[in-house]
Amino acid sequence: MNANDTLIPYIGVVTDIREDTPDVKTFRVNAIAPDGTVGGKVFEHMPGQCAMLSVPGVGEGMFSITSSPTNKEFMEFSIKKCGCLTTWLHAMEVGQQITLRGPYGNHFPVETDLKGKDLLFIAGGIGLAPLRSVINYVRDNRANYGDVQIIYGSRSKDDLVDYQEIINEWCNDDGITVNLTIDREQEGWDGHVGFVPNYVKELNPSLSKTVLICGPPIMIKFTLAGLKELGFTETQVYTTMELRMKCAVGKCGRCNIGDKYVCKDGPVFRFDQLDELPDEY
Amino acid sequence: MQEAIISRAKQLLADGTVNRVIGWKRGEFAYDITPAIFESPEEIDADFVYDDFTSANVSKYLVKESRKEGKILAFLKTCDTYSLNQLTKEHRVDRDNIYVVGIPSDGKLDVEKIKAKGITGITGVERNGDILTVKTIYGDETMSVADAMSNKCLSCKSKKHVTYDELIGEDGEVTDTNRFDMVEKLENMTSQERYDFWRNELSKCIRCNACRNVCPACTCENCVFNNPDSGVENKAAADSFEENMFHIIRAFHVAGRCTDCGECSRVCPQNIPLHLLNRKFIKDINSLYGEYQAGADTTSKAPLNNYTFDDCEASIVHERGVE
Amino acid sequence: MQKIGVFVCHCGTNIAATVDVKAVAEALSHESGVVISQDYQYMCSEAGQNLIKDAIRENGLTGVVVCSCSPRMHENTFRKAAAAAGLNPYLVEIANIREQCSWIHKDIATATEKAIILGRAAIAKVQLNTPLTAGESPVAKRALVIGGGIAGIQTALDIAEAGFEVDIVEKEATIGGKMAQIDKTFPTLDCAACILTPKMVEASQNEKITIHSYSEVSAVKGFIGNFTATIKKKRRFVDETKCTGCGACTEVCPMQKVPNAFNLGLNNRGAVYIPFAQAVPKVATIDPNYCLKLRKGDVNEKVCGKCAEACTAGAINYHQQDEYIEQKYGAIVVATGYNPIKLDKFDEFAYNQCADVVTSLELERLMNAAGPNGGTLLRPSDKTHPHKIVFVQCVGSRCDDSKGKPYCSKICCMYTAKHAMLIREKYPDTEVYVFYIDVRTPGKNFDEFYRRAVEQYNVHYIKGMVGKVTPKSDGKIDVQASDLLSNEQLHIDADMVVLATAIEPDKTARPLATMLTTQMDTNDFFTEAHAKLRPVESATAGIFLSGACQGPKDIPETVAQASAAASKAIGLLVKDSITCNPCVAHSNELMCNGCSACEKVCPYGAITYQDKEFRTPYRTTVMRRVASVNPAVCQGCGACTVACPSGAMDLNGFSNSQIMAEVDAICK
Amino acid sequence: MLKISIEKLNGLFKAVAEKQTLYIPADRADGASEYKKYEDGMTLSKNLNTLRSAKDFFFPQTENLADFKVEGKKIEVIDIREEAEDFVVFGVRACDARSFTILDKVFLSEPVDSYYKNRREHGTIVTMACAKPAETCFCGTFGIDPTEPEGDVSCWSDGDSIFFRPNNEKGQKFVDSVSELLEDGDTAKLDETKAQTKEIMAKLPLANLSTEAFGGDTLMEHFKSEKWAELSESCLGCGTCTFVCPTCQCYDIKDFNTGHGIKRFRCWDSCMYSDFTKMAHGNIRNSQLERFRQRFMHKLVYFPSNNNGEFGCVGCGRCLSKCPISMNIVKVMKALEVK
Amino acid sequence: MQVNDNKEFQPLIVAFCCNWCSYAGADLSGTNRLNYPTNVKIIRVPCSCRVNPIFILRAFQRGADGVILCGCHPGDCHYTSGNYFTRRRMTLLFSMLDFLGIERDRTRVEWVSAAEGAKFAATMNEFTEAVKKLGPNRRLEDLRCRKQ
Repeated sequence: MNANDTLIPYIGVVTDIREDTPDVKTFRVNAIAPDGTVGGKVFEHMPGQCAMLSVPGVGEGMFSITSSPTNKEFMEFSIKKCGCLTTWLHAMEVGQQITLRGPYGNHFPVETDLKGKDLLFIAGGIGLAPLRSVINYVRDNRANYGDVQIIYGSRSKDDLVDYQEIINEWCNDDGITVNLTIDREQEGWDGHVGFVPNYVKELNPSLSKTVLICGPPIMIKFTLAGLKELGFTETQVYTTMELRMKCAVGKCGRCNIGDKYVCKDGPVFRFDQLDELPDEY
Repeated sequence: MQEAIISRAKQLLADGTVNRVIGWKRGEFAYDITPAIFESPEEIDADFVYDDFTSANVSKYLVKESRKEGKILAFLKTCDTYSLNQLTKEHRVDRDNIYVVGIPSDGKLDVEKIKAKGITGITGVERNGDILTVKTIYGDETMSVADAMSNKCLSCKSKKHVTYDELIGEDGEVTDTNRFDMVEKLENMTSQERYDFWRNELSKCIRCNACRNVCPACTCENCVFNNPDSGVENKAAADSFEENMFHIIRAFHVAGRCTDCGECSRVCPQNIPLHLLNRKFIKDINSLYGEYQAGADTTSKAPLNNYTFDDCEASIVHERGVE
Repeated sequence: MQKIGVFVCHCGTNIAATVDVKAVAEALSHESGVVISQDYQYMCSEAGQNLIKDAIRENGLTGVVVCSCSPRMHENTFRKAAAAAGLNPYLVEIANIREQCSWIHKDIATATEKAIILGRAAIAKVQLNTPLTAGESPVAKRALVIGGGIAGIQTALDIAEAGFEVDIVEKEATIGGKMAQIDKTFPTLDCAACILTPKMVEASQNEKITIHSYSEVSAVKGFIGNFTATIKKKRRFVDETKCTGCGACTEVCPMQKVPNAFNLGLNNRGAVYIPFAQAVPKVATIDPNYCLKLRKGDVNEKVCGKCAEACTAGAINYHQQDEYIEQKYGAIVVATGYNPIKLDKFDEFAYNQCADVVTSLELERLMNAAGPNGGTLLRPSDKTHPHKIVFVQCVGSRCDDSKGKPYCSKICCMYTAKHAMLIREKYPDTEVYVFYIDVRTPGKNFDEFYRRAVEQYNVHYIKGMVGKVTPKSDGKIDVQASDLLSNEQLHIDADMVVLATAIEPDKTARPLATMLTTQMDTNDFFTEAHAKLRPVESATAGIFLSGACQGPKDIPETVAQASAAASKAIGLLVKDSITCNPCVAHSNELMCNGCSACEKVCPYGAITYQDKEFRTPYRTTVMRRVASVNPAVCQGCGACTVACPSGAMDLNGFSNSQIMAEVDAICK
Repeated sequence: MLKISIEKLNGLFKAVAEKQTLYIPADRADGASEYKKYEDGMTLSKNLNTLRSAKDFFFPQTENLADFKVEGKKIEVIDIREEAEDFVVFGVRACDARSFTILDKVFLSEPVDSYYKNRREHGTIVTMACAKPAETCFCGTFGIDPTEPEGDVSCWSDGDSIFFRPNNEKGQKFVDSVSELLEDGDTAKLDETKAQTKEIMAKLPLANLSTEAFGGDTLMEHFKSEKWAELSESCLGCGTCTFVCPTCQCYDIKDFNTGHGIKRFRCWDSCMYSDFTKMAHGNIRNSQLERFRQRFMHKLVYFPSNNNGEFGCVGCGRCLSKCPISMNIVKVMKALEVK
Repeated sequence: MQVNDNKEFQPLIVAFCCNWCSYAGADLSGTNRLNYPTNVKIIRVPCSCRVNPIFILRAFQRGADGVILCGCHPGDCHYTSGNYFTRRRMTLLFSMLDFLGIERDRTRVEWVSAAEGAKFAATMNEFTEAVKKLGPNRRLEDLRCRKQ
């Protein structure tokens, strides 16, 4: 029985914890060698793929890998506190070991369909987490892609995940436009105020762009409708549905939408693919 | 009987007393009958059935149904009326939104018992007095009705409807039964024998939860076995302890509330005599705290929510005969 | 991440001699969540407490475990210390390694091992502790006293004396209760009216006291400090504010054949009446069952109306209606008193057949100067002087069958001695026999009193049972009895028989208990919160017990208890608000089935139900009946948590998960 | 064909059980049969099928996946997997035999489930042809011939003898291991038995049940069907159908803290359970209708869609006889196929 | 289960004690230096009626060999009626455990007042001995929790 089984996890160690928003923390995870040295990644992945994190005795949970594959030093996970496991994760300290398995699922077609395209990222709240991996991948392979526009919105300024990176890095990159918005007026915010779907319509992005979208279901629904109004077709828009994943190996029987298993056939879907599936999402 | 029930159902639908009917729907074979809700006389004519195999207790469905718009007509057998009463007592049903027609039952058959005789390929069943003729693709077989009678009916505790808005047929009386015989037999075994008996039975459990989900007393919004915070949540027994625990807690939670309708044992796919656990509690309650029949009324305090100053001590368990 | 501090106390050598405290501190330092683990000579000392406080501040502790003496000893000390350092006091747990470890074990190795396990259990528990805040609830500065007998009067006077408003609700037309009917009191033989009526007057004149006579409590809602009672003032057809109590109406009333309830029906009164001369309030009342005008049904018909004509104050009002008063109270005192039992089941005593067989209370009236015979003891049947009187004790008391009461009515022995003595004093020619089972005289000067009856007044005390009382055609009464000492059968030709009738709580007590969610025993006496330590409180917070409603009592005991209940009520009323115990039950409404099991086992009536709207996953709503716990009333016993099948009920401070964590840690 | 006379069958069992664990269907006191580890004196049940299917041997109801030791912030993963011991499951019916084709497609597809694979590799399935199908049988609907069961070794009984035919290497190994007990036999009577069985098959009440209306391309049509509401209305949401089903394989993974370590185990789960899809962010199938639909859509539509038209049901009929309220795949198929 | 040097079986006893009577009684036996075995580990609960049958089963699952529940004497409950409910619940639970063939001497309810330190110690001594005689709990244990 030497064969590895994906159900047997690796061990990683949390080497940095960043408090992004009141309920989102970003955890940096490094591999740990048999001799105890900490460093490097537990495994490689592609943008949009997920990993199963677990604290034995607490539970397992699927999270998208927030860091870009181009980051060779560590992996990052931006995690919102919402259940038993995430509460536990939020309470942990640097040096805590966790178990990981993965990578799971498909990924955004960064090396195929997206290559050479102008890209429009639309994210809401914690929905930035999976897109951040793609954004940084694109930034690190800048030559392979056209214009990049990022529209990101959150409830408030404090709820913008990775605000420092957005302001200090993304905004300073050539060829990247960042449009931030928050739901309601707030002191100390002189940027745009309003919901993401409306902002997208206001900004009226060029129809040449390929769209990657992630956020709360209701945001996705209205943004998609808005994009269609603007003239975008469903074949231009990608999203990810990793929230539904459970076992990650296409066997436990939960995540399917119709005959498609989110954990194997997804989590990244193009909207025209979703259109062929029953309205179960 | 079926004709009377069907015609009454259609009347009550027609005169607007109710807007739907809960009863039983015929299946593929003679015996595979499904509880169903009928909304029109056409549906009733097509599928409504009341025969030897309509043993399912439909009272539990009323938890959900009685909260819906409009009154529902429920045909309840005697044992089912006890369940409904208990649900009424615990405010789980809106009794005012249910029109209960009490219907008699002279005992339901259990196809499992027929099959246990080695009879297979069943295409039909005919009851002639005490003789049952089972038609099969391999030819007719006969057996006594008593041998095919469902266990719960063999020890029927009451032919009396304890709640109804009207009755079809005559009402009967509460009957003396032999229902505690098996409990007594087990009580008279040694502790080791009892342990072996139950280990053999409970190790069959596949934790399908059919016993819980069919039980008219188990109507919790969130069962402890589904609640990760309860400390007993589990989906399958990973150890014999968990088999024991599930059944102890299940029985304990319905102790004093279980009307002894026998559904748990009827539906158990592994034929575990689960009702014996419930009956053990009932027997204990009767002998220690005075005769009590859950569901007989809608006001009495359940024995576990009640006490007297001179109740026996728990040590009474230790003082009993054989160890 | 939890940051737990563990503090192991040596307690001098009390712990350290048998438990290796250093080893305990070391072992516990490895437990998950523990960031600091120290030992110290005396944790409860100021220095020890400072150690804890400093650790809380410096390490930002989220929980504290003190391994020390019993929590019954110093839990509060350490909670206060934690609070002083800014940690919620309920995040402190105690591992009892003294009383339950070092003091009972001798072997250091095993005792240390056990101390570590107890420490682990406390750590496991504290990980799940949640900060608790004691809630506050305001106190209405007014008391309600239900019952206007001597108990109620005394309680009301004491509370009013302390400066609080008090309402007395009395169902009869006057306050005074049973004591007002009594002739003399034992063992001093002073006149009951002489000591009671001044108190009644005092009550009526006290500005803080409002007397609602001829009234009943019809509903009580709320909880300690915050009750709302509805008082039904029954219509008496007389305007209380106008009536002067002159009695003119009672004289003109043509309907004079109403059995006089105050005299227990031994004589008659008018349909409009003042119960007795010193009644408070001294206001007339019309009995509508007898009043010729009111009995007609239509008061506008020209019938009788003599009383209205006679009333110069214009107080008679045939149109009066019941009045309902709603009032807020901080405390409620129950003083509903007692009544002699009905003797319908005791045919052997011929009470219903023979007018000369009377109860002791009737005898009180017969002998009272204000009674039907003006104080001369005459047989009710023929108004002749009785020469031979037989007293029968324990009629209906100490009964082991369902006819009577299982308990001792307590006062009968003494009042019978009193009656016997009074009769022998006043009518030396009258022979008095007392049949008794035992004579019970525990009380100051009681036994002396009884002996005086036997020795000085030659009352014939016979230990024995009266088997049958038979009225004879010659007007005498044959009393057949057995003398248990001589083992002889006796027949006494008596002129009168007096039955020491058992007493029972007033019939209004049980519905009242339901309203108040207080507990009663099987005899309908109110149950005190603790038989020894809280004898005047009911288990329901804010409801106090005064007098015989709690159990048979004589007057001095009643008054003592009345004052005690008053002081308890005052203790509550002086507070502006009460701090609630935060370790109370709470219901998870999402899981609650509304089945009422918790309500049925709650001894405090702390659980109520309401229909609440819940959202379904389909954006629709459903109404569900759910339980909610009033934290001001809940005392935190946890009975509901086990009665609840779904586990919706849990208890702060002793939650299911906390107790299970302790179990796990101990069994690890 | 190689055979053994029925009287000598117990000798064969004994010989097999000496070398490896042998499971055979045995009768229980209540008249039902279940797989039991063979011990001397046990006899083969005459029942058509066991209460629980043979899936249990390869995908047990609970199994330990891994252990963990947690100390402070450190975690140690303990791989508790061991090479399984060889075992034989005897008397598997044709329907159950087919279930392994289905389970293999789930567990042996990437990423391969090593726990299942391990047992699959070490388990020999000896099947037994049916002679007396029950009214609940409808394996024929799914193209299964009960007289030609699959498996590593196929067996037939003609009433006097049991015939053996190895179907693969593993089967051959099994037959070889008992070859001295077997003898060559004439199959004339057996052929007659098979023919009789086939006749009966044609007369079964469910013989005409067809899968024609189902399969991957019927997804939207059936998903949107209005009949689900009525079909699911009396479903109790118990797991009986899924747990007696030889092809149901949904599972859950949970951790159990023993007090001295964490055991991660896998257990069967049921898509019929209300909390099956309940996750931290909510439940994706909130109503029994959705859950009920999922189960049958999976068997009749989703599975064939992903597996070249192979259906996720083998027609063993267990759910027909075990559902507490007698709602089952046959009723669902009959309701849905009516346009 | 603890293992002593002399290898004698040492049962693990979990004692649930109500805060008002029995826990105080246990304290009193400490104050009076009345010995009882270290096998007994006490869990404090506000009232015996707080003890859910689940807790008792859980103790057995996790390795307890005996579980004893102590509360105020009937009639003396701090909360007036708690122990009456306890009495019924535990009678039925223990009866059920007995019915399932679990040794009845592994469970016990004892009323111990705050003044009965001696009774507490005696009860614990007696109960520990009784459980010791039964040997390790095998019928209601969870094998996964057994210490290696």
